[in-house]
Amino acid sequence: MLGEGIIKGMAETAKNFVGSYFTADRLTTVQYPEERLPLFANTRQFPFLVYDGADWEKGLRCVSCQICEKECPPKCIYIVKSKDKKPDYKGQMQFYPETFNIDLSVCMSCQICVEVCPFESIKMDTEYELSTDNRFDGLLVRKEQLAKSNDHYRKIHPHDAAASDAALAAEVAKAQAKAQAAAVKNAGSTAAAK
Amino acid sequence: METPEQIKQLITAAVPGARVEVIANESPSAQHSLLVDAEHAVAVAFWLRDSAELKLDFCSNVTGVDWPEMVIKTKVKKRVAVEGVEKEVEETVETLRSGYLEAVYHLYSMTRKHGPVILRLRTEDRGTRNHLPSLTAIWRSAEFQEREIYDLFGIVFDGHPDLRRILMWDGYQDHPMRKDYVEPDDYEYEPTPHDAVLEKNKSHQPPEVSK
Amino acid sequence: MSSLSSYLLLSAFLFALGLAGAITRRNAIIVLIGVELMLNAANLNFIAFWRFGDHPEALTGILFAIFSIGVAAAEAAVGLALIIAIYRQYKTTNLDRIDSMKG
Amino acid sequence: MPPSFYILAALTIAATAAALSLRNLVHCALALSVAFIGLAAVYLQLDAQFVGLAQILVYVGAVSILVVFAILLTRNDEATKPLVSRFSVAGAATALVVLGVLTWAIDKSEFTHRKLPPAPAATVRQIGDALMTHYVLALEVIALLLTAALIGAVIIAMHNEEPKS
Amino acid sequence: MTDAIDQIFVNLKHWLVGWCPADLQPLASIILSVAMVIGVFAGLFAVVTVIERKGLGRIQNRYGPNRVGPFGFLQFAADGIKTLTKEDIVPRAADRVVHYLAPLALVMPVFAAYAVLPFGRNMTLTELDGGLLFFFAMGASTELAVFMAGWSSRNKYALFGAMRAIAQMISYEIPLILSAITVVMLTGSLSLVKIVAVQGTYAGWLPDWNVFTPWGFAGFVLFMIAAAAESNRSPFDLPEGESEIIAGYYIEYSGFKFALFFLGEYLGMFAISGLAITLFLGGWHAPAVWLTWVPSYVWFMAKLMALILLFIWVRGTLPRLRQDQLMNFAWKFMLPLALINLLTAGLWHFIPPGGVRWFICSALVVGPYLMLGQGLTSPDKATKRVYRFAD
Amino acid sequence: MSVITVVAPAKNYEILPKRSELDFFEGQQLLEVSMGPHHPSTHGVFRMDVVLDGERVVKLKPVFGYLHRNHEKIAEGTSYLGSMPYTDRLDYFCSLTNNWAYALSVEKLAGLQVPERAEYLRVITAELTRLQNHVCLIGFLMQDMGALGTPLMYAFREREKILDLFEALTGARMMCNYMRFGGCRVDLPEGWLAAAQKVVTEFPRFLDEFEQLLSDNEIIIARSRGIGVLKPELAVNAGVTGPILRAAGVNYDVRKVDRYGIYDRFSFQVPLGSHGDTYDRYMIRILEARESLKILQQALRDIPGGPIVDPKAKLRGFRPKAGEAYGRIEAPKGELGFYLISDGSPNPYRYRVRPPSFINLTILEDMCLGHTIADAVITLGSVDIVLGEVDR
Amino acid sequence: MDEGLKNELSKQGVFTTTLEELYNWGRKNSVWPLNFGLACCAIEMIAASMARHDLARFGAEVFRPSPRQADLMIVAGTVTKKMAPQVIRLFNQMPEPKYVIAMGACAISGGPFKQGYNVLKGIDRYLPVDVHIPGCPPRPEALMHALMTLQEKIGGQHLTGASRPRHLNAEVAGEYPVPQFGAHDLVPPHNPQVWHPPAQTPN
Amino acid sequence: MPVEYNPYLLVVVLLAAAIAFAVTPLFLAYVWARVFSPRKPGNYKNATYECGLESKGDAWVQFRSEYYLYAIIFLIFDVEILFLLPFAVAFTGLSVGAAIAMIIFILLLVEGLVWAWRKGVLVWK
Ligand code: SF4
Ligand code: SF4
Ligand code: SF4
Repeated sequence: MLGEGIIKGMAETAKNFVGSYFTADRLTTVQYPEERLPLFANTRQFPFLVYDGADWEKGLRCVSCQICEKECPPKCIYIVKSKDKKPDYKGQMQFYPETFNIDLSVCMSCQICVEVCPFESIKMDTEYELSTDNRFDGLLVRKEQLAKSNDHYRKIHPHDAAASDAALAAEVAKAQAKAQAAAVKNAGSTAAAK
Repeated sequence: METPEQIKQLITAAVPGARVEVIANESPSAQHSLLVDAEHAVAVAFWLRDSAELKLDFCSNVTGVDWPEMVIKTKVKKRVAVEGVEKEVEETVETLRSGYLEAVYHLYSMTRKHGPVILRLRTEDRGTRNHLPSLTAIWRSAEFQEREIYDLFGIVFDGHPDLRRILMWDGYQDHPMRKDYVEPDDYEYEPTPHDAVLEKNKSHQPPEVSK
Repeated sequence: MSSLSSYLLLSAFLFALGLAGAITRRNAIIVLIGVELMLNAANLNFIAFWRFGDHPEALTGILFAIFSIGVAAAEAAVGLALIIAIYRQYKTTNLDRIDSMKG
Repeated sequence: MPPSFYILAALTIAATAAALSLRNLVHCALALSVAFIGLAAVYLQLDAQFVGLAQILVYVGAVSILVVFAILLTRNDEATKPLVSRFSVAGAATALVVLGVLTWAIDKSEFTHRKLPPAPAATVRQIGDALMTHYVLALEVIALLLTAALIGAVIIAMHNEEPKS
Repeated sequence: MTDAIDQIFVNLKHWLVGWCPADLQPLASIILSVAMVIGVFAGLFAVVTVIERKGLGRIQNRYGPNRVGPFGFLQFAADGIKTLTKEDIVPRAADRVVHYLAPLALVMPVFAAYAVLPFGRNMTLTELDGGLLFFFAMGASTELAVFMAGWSSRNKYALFGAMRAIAQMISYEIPLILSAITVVMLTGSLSLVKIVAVQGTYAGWLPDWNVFTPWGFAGFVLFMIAAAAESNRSPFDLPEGESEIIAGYYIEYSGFKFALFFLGEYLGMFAISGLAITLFLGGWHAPAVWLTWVPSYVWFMAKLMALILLFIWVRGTLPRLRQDQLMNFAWKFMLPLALINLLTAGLWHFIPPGGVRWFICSALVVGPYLMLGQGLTSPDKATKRVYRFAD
Repeated sequence: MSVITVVAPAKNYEILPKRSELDFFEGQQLLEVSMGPHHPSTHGVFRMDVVLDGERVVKLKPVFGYLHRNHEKIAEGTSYLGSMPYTDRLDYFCSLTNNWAYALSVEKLAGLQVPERAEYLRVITAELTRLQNHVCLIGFLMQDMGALGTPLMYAFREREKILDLFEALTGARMMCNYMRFGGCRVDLPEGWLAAAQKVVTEFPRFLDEFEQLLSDNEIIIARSRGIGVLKPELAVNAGVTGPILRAAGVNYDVRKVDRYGIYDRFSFQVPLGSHGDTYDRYMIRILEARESLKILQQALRDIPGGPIVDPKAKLRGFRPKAGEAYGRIEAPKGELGFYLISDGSPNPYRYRVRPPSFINLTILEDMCLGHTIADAVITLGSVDIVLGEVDR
Repeated sequence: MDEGLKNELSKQGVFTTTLEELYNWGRKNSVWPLNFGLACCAIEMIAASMARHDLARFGAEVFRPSPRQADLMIVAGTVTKKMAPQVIRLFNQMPEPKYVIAMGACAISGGPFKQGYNVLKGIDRYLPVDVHIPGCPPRPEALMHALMTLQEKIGGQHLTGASRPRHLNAEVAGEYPVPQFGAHDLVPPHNPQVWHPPAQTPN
Repeated sequence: MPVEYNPYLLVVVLLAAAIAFAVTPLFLAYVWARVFSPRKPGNYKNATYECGLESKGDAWVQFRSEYYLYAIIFLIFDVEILFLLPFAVAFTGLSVGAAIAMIIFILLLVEGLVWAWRKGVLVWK
């Protein structure tokens, strides 16, 4: 009969209208900014640089190897390697980035920089409220804005952070073991020499 | 499904005079292709589509490839007599490969559910002798794809019903997918310049600033 | 000047205007508009005479006006249809041109 | 004579003149509908409510639309040419003569100088009664006429020849 | 007491008018009532725009505007201020004068139509003997306004929209009026006040509304469908069919002129809903005897709101028809049904009351409905399709 | 200049583009309108130059290029890995299937193996993608028919649930960048399978409601049946793929034909239409969504443990041997293929996308001629195009 | 007379302030976007107007298909050179006051595709952008955040005085030149009146 | 004591109010534009909108004559309604004969409609 399908459809919308007052399933709006969706552990937005400890300049993990700069598909990372070196988390002397800029107006949030970085030093942030009317300065983020503490990383990506901490700890342990072995060997050799 | 060699035999039997060459593909995919001469391409294509053996009724992908003039260095092992002793010496031979443009057709059969058979057509050069016959009359699916090749690579398909630029605007003059295409200079603001970009950006910078 | 005569004068004006338009304009549609207006002028007469007449309760004028509206509508339908048919033939609605094309 | 009459009369005549003299045919059609509305208002003023409203319904709501359609369906080539045809002088003269005669007649006639009688009752019900009793034959004739007009107009306006292939 | 509340506005007006000098009293009375009506309905327009957006939101599982003012109800004020201060653009190619006049020409007849609607007991602006005819005459005049808007913009989409709008409005006008005529036949008057008065009695717990008869129900449904088409509401919103012709006839209108079109459309919808209430839903009468203490205007407004919600609901559900289907529906379905409904109403008058009358008249309504419905849909469209599955 | 004369064909189908016979309408004034690039229902910046006779379309020429973002050129200047996030942006509704097609082609080119678990992950994500693409397409189609966004809202309500799954897994809602050559990027987070299972179990209810709202609606039936009919012969010849092809009754689904990945392990069917009109295209999508749900149920049940990447695969310094490969998958919109030529360098020498929705548009004019402009709009809608893929 | 009236008004500080507040309140709570999407970001724009995020709460769900009735152009997606003239023409056809939000990396700077030969490196080369949203694509919440940023910006504008926005200033031209298609590129490649990149790349 | 007034005066006042209702905001908008927000017409701004392209061809083209057929039928039926209305009002007091006369009247017109239907006139192209 003509009109049956229409009535069926009307019943469906009526169901949703009424349902919106009773079930959360039919009123799915999350009222940003007062309410926010919880972010997932994997959520990514833009990269940031991890530092350990309290002083971001000292603790920055990045050793300025420039792999990320090269692998970033849209080439939005800009690094100037330092002339001097500073000790990294293992105590090894490494270069550090004199300049580390990311052009957020180009970054495509692809996470490739994170994947290729061998030093666990660049990670993805979840901050998304970045709109600005300042086109040139507001979107070119520099080292000081990029640097965020490991605690922050642990907070936003607990799972990944734990893994990365473990990897670093293993590295440190390995380095220590090596140093110890070297020390022992050194000691041994000096002893032998003696 | 027939091997490329078999297909070649079939084609030469069915279309007299057609010159077909099997181009081997070294990669693990082992998708070898058939190079067909331009004059007989339409006849070959017709046969491929309608022959009972192959029934390649579905032309999936049509694309262009630009092969600019290039010096190919091949290492050849040669026996040379050096100071009387015959030795095997590796020698680099430089051959000049003349440039050409290529149109590649990936053919499948929906009826027989096999494929792909890859057809290649080559132009004589990259200049004005850049004509190829259009296969749109055989596979409608080539219509827009050939237009795209015309637009981006500059191959002229004779017999195409509506050969206009498709992606770029009408007054555009370049063929940007060619390897020697030079893009317009709009590198005024490059906060993260590298490599080529850096070079291009430099012309917009005050002289003292450089990385 | 009394009431009825002013209505009649209005009607006469409309009639004359319609007539002038119908005769002088070249465009067939305007000619039709002119004719339509002349009919309306006549209608106004019906109403005015009914209103001022001796037997308004007979409603003759009103009914005449109603019928007249019906007739005028029919006339408009046919007339405009003719114009469209002619336009399709001669690609113009200019009566002069149509005239010259015929002959 | 209420002043509203003069306003309406002026409006109607102005709109009529515009409808017949403007260059743009769509403007003509719009002016025509204003003229119809003016006339309808005059009817209303004459206590012929039904006719007045019917005038709006039929003329403004339908005839004007028809005219507009006709204008949109044809193309006007008058815009660049003189508006009036070769009969212009003769036509204007005729119209003037007619106007003169009518005015004279109206002025001379005894009948036209009567005063406005009290408003007669012309309810729709009365009209309906009259229509269905005294005028029933006329009604049927009108039906015939309308049907004939419908069919005739459709036949004329129909695109009978199929486009040749 | 209930009477006093019911007549509060009437008495208030009389009291106020009483203060005026005697010769100005008619004018004062008119101005007061007109101001009242315009104020109320303009306010209703403002509220309904918000309600519509919120209602659609709820249908679509979201809130709709809820941040501007309490519950978002000041949204219309913000929109109003915004449109008022927006730049007014008239395209170069447009016919300036007609472009300017079109929104006015739309708003005028729409407002005028309110002159004859009875909003409550003794609450009619004016009781015309040909009230219904007056309403339809005003409705017919809006067609030209729409045409003016579309044509004067000199935009292809606008002209398309205008053409569609006219075709649609003329096609649905006939069924609209015909379905109203059934009521007139059995009431014997074109005066809307009388039509309401006739529906004021109660038969048991059902009121004597026209909608509770076979012909009245059919007439009501036809009338509502035609009303939706006349006011360009979904699923008949082709003249502004966004997905095809962008915004239709008002595509080139900006600022407040655009708002006027919006206003005209909504007020037209209210007016025609008001007419539907008057003709079929017993006007301002209460739906049951024991509810008569509620003031009459409240009932009118409640019914009006219900119909508006119905319009919103339909809008939230249905896609739109195509132009040829729309025309077919009008001429090949609505018009025959409306004509048959006239016959039904005639029979209803001549057959003595009772079950037989109900049966015959219902059959006369349902039978043609089914038949014409069949005719409207080709066999291919009436059957459910089955699909093959390949492994 | 050498002009090659075309050898006259022995036999031809009626496949040449329909010449719009404009002289046919001599004397009638035709209206030329361009629909788009800014038009509410061209799904982005597509443009159709339409010639109308009244409301009827007598000529319709698609105009492309308004979103030509030079994907192929950029990819030829980037490493193989670097192009992966770009593929997300091809058909931006279905980034995961794009990923898969590209990964598949590179795997062919470099001879990489995909571990079983990764194959399952690919199937699950791809079928979820298909699900959300199909329901959203229907929503957009209804929008084109003039339904004030309600079906679209419902479709997006469900899409959000699937996007949540994607985000939980890959970190992004739309641009997942999930697959890698020889596997996938990350393993499932905790609780993901249960969440996916929940979505998959609840989805049929939504599909039922959706059908309740749409399938029998007289207006939709009137609008879509018999509109935009596509004949199977023409469809095959014009290279049309995906649901449109199957709506025309041709049984061709790359999942069944190539049995790429592990599709031979699942039992599912390919729904086929018999009219090839817009309604069939709508129904086929609903039915395909239901089939996808079947696959998902099986995949979620059977997913094994194990590694997710081929240990041979390298992230950096990836240089396949010289050669070429063409790989294709059944994307929601049709056959999505990638054609890669490697010259042994880190960047592909030639990188070509076979975009299904671009090639499906070949027959747009044929489907629209003789119908009204409103039909053209929904016919376009039923083709399911995404401009990112059409123009690349 | 105009100037006189203006002076008068600015003298009556109270009046202007309330008027200004009202004006800004109206404008910022009724931002009707143009129904206009370019690429992937447009999908997130649509998602923002859908049930989960519901742009309608801000009164901004009235996506007008015609530029004549729109206030806000959300440039959501990649602006190609082939499309740029159309975008600018559309913007020109919108009545003042009008705003531009550049949504996503592409609209701001060409984003990931900025190396492409057919991609415009940012719509701000031709149009005055009010708010930029980085992201590829920005989340729907980010669009809402941008809308709120825009509302704040509108709320801070003055009706009179030198700092008044461009649409209140008779001296500022009302439209932006539309670039032409050239043989290799758009002509001109950017609008120097609108686009002022820093003189040197800031490092 | 209800005040009697001329119904048409009311309609006139209503129309005037409608105009005022429409024109006042337009005037206010005009004043606003004069005082604060100057109108800035321009070449592009005031061009005809056509999907962002430059409009080509005049929009005032001629339409298909099929539309006209609908208008004709509409006009005829409008006139029919004109006769139906008085009949309907008088209906309750009329004889069966009058009703039959009206049925004949309608049938005649319906015949015209059916003819047009069969002729395929009622097909929108
Ligand atoms: S972030 Fe990582 S990859 Fe980039 S330079 Fe620093 S250490 Fe190297
Ligand atoms: S996320 Fe991608 S685009 Fe952004 S900086 Fe990292 S590599 Fe570059
Ligand atoms: S910014 Fe990213 S998501 Fe947005 S249009 Fe550009 S590529 Fe697409």
